[in-house]
Amino acid sequence: MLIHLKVFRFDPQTEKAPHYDNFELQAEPTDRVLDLLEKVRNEHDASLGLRRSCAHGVCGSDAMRINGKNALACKKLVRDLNSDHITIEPLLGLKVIRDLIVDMKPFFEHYESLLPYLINEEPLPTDGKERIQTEEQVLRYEDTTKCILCAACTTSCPSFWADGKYIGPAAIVNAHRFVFDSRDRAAAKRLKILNQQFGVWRCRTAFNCTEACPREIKITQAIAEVKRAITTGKLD
Amino acid sequence: MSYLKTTLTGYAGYRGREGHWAFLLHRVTGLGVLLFLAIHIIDTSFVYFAPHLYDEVIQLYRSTIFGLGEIGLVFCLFYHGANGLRIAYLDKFAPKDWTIEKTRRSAKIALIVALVMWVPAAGWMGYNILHHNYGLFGG
Amino acid sequence: MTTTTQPPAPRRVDVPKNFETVAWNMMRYSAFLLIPLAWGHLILQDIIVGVHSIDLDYVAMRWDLLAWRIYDILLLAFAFAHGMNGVRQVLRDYIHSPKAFTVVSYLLLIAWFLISAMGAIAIIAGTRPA
Amino acid sequence: MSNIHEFDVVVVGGGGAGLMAAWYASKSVRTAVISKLYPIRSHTGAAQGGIGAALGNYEEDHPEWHTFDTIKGSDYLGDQDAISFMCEEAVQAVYDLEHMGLPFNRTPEGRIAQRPFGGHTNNASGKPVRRSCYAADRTGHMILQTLYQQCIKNKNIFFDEYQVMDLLIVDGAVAGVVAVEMATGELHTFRSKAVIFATGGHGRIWEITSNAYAYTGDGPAILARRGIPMEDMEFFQFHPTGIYKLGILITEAVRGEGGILFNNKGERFMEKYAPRIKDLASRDVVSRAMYLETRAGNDVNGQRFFNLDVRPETVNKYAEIDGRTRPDGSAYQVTAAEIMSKIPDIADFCLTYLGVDPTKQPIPVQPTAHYAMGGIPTNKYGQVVIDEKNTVLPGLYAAGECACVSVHGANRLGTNSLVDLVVFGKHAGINAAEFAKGADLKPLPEDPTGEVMRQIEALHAGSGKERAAALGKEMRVEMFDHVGVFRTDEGLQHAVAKVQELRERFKQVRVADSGKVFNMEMLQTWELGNMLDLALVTAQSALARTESRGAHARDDFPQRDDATWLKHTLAWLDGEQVRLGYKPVVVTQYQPKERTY
Ligand SMILES: Cc1cc2nc3c(=O)[nH]c(=O)nc-3n(C[C@H](O)[C@H](O)[C@H](O)COP(=O)(O)OP(=O)(O)OC[C@H]3O[C@@H](n4cnc5c(N)ncnc54)[C@H](O)[C@@H]3O)c2cc1C
Ligand code: HEM
Ligand code: SF4
Ligand code: F3S
Ligand code: FES
Repeated sequence: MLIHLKVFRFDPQTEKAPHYDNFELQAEPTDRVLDLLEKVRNEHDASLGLRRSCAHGVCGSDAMRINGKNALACKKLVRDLNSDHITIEPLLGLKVIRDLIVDMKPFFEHYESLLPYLINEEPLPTDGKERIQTEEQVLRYEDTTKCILCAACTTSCPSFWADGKYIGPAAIVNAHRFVFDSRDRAAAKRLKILNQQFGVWRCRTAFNCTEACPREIKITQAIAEVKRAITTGKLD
Repeated sequence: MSYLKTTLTGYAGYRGREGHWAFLLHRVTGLGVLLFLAIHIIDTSFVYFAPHLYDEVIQLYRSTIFGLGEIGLVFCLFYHGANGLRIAYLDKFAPKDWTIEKTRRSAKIALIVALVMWVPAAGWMGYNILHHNYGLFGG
Repeated sequence: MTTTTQPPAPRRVDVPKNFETVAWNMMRYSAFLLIPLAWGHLILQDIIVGVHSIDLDYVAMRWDLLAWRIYDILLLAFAFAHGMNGVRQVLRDYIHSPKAFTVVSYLLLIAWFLISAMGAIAIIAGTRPA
Repeated sequence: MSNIHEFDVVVVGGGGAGLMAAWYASKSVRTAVISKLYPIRSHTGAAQGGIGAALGNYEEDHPEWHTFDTIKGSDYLGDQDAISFMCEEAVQAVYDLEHMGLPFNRTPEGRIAQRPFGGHTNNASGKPVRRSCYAADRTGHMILQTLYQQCIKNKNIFFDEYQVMDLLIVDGAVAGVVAVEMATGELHTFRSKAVIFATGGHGRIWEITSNAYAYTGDGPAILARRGIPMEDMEFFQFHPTGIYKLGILITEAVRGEGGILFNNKGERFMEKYAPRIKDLASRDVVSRAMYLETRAGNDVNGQRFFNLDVRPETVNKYAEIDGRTRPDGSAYQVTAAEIMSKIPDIADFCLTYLGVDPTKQPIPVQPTAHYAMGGIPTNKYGQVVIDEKNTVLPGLYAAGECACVSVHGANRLGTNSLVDLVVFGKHAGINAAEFAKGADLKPLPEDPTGEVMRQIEALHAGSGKERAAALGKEMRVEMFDHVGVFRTDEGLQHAVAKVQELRERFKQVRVADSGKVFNMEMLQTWELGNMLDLALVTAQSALARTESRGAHARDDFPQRDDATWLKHTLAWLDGEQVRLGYKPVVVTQYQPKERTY
């Protein structure tokens, strides 16, 4: 089928303002949007800037706006879009560096500010083996371990668009992953940070994050659980 | 980058679903109701502070323009209430139900509840305006 | 295999509450209260009675009943506080300078206090003849 | 020259191996990680099935058994001292990962859960053993995340989206690396006492591949151009179960959980090729079986694919036939929900890319280029060795898929790459730090960035008659057809000639984009150059090896030939030519035997 592809372009070295380029491509319904962009780079315009690596939705490189909605280009097939007009734009709310490449630094800073690592200074089991954790205890936080830090969620959040200081769903998801891990001992610290003005209360349950997450993480649910943990002090 | 531009592009251009629209509508209706409420408290307080003005103000409320605004207000409060109840209930009693299917459904239900309450109310209020202001329906 | 794993002890944390926590909770609790209060008021006054039937005498008549005054006081307290905190939260999304936001918050607080006071005085003192 | 940085240890690559190395090195010396991708985008995150370690959480198991399975899996080409070291260390490494917070699945007792995997056996009974420690089907993702998290905790220094393009060697020792900062196009020189390469694989040389776009073999190619030989490059693993046409990997764990392969006649063909462990035979065996089935016309619809069936009814039927049991001795029977819970991501891939629900329909699969057994020669301390006598190049280390220790020999067992990463990543880090403590920074060469500038200029100076995209495609097709699962003298000759031709034509390519900010066109064209270099080395090494061993299967030499070929290939890239040499395999206790499953 013939696809009309409209791609956001911006080269700060030569342009003051962004523009859109149009391409017409032959494509299969089962092609990934990433395949289309690669085709553009291979056959039309090699200068198109984008990030990508794994090509099957596990590395988190190629989150972008596809027909107005955040998704991984390698996980959206042409047939999923139900349209032969496809518009590709960079993520919203992060500075565009070039074409579809945005500045991820603020995103990672938010992530790091929530101590996204296991903290437990208690002595390890004396037999030198693993800490015991039941299957149910793993299930308690397993969903949020799936995050690939693609930023599709945070950049779809109205609160984040309005104010980039909002820590954002991705950071909360990664805090959740440790707050509810029975082996971790620093839940109080993280929750205290999340209890600030730029923290979890900025979430207005707009739900774009959950709709956008390519890993199908129940983000809004995770955020609600964090809010509950802060207000009730309960962690299970 | 200007936050305002990003924000507006996102609000209007992002293809969000039920949750996105519920958020926008909840915010707009909340602000609308608040604006009305602030005015309403002040004018009602005239019954004590400036009783001679009160009936004049009420007269203003009876105008067609205000009447239509009032119909809008009723929608705003119905929607904001229904959707707010949804949010408060999920947050406080059923955080596990913040899932895609359930959220899409509950957001739709909130809108439908608001409309179901509003349509007859709007009809009745519209009737009252036509009746009192234009003498229709045998007024 | 007969190993029994003991059910893990419930985990608890103590997060110091701050204004944000209280405000968030308050928004939800007032939400539950506002359904009967605000909807009730709206349905009664704007739909059933209608502005065309409302005047000083009507208000006076209604406030003759103490219950209505209590109802209105509660409505005033919860709805207006809820709404003013609502705008505060909304404005925080759009005002990025912490200083400006502090100023705005205080302005909102003053407005909330003044307007609430006006309403409260009227409800308590009741109508005066024109 | 303003962009000069100084460190004790520089790690090139932020995948599993790189992060592990950095974590340990940074405990004692100033360490930086340079990575062309954000570390969490590394391909370690794609690893699905699990990490092998003889924890014995369900049943008897020993590191020695793991050692033997690995040696046998390697078709006896692996160095046995290194393998034994790795399998012993694996146990502690897995516990270390757990202590770092890795969310493993658990046994009912709350210990780390394990599942069977291809080639891992109980040495006494020959039956599959549960050795692969897993976190659903995203074990690699969890390893990568956990290590990255620990590096954040540790406040490690990262240079994200910096692509290393050259290694500086002064007086036969390492002086540092040169990298381009992708966001600005500026060159940076990193002086350091030791450099650890952990740049991953180069599977993008082949057409159907499970590998990421980033898998272009930068590390090995940079070293090859600096005169360091590549070891055993002819051994490249083709994983039998890639999604048809796309190459996306369907982990062996699917067969571990009971999935069965069928040909167009509905036959479970692996019975013929591996009567004892059937579908769980090691990868080279299964891929080759598929090739032979295809040649016999048994592929589905004549389209060179087979059906991988994990529908519960199929799993249960064959589990009964095989007499498979659960750890408590009860019969192995599963439900669709259990299967989904064990392989959620795989199910998601199938639904997304094929529209197939694996609990209702079989998955179409074909062999896909997967893993480089060969690469930068190192010893078990992670030190790079540069000749037949294993001479060490002071300060240079390598670990992970880009390195060849060699623990995988001619064929890697499933789960052993992750073991390799954590064990040798750790030891490379520790040893590099030790070395750096006793060493001084070397003086920089006259013009440290000169070589890189020359390469970049050349990319912009071509005539423009050839297009990089087209050359890349020709290379991938050629390699898949002639340097794939089965090889012949004729095909390999053809491939060598073709790649040489492509290298010649590559000089005519011109990068049009002269910008500096994220000039992906320039960087990716440079990467194509790397791939062409490694393709040539691979094809030449394969052409010379006139036997079949592990992943290197020659139609014209179907037997393993221990008398002549029980040795590692070393291939030097001398300009346009490849020079071959050989070094012996370390055999300690297990004499080569015929390999059957
Ligand atoms: C789909 C799939 C499934 C797999 N499943 C399993 C499994 O179940 N069990 C198992 O044991 N193994 C598995 N493997 C193999 C294993 O995952 C890889 O071999 C291993 O992760 C490689 O790790 P690494 O650290 O060497 O490289 P990577 O994790 O790929 O890291 C390479 C790093 O080098 C950086 N880099 C590369 N070039 C440059 C440059 N020029 N300059 C700067 N930085 C550079 C990259 O940015 C990246 O950070 C699987 C592989 C694939 C593809
Ligand atoms: C009828 C009953 C009402 C209910 C159930 C209700 C519920 C809620 C809830 C739960 C919120 C929080 C939303 C969030 O944080 O995501 C909220 C916000 C708000 N409410 Fe109400 N409310 C009601 C009436 C009112 C009234 C009468 C006003 C006006 C005075 C009002 C004004 C606001 C405003 C301005 C906000 C902020 C909106 C935002 O953050 O976008 N609400 N309401
Ligand atoms: S939560 Fe989902 S959308 Fe957000 S960063 Fe993680 S994977 Fe991406
Ligand atoms: S989109 Fe934003 S408002 Fe909350 S539910 Fe998601 S973080
Ligand atoms: S390229 Fe890795 S997620 Fe799309």
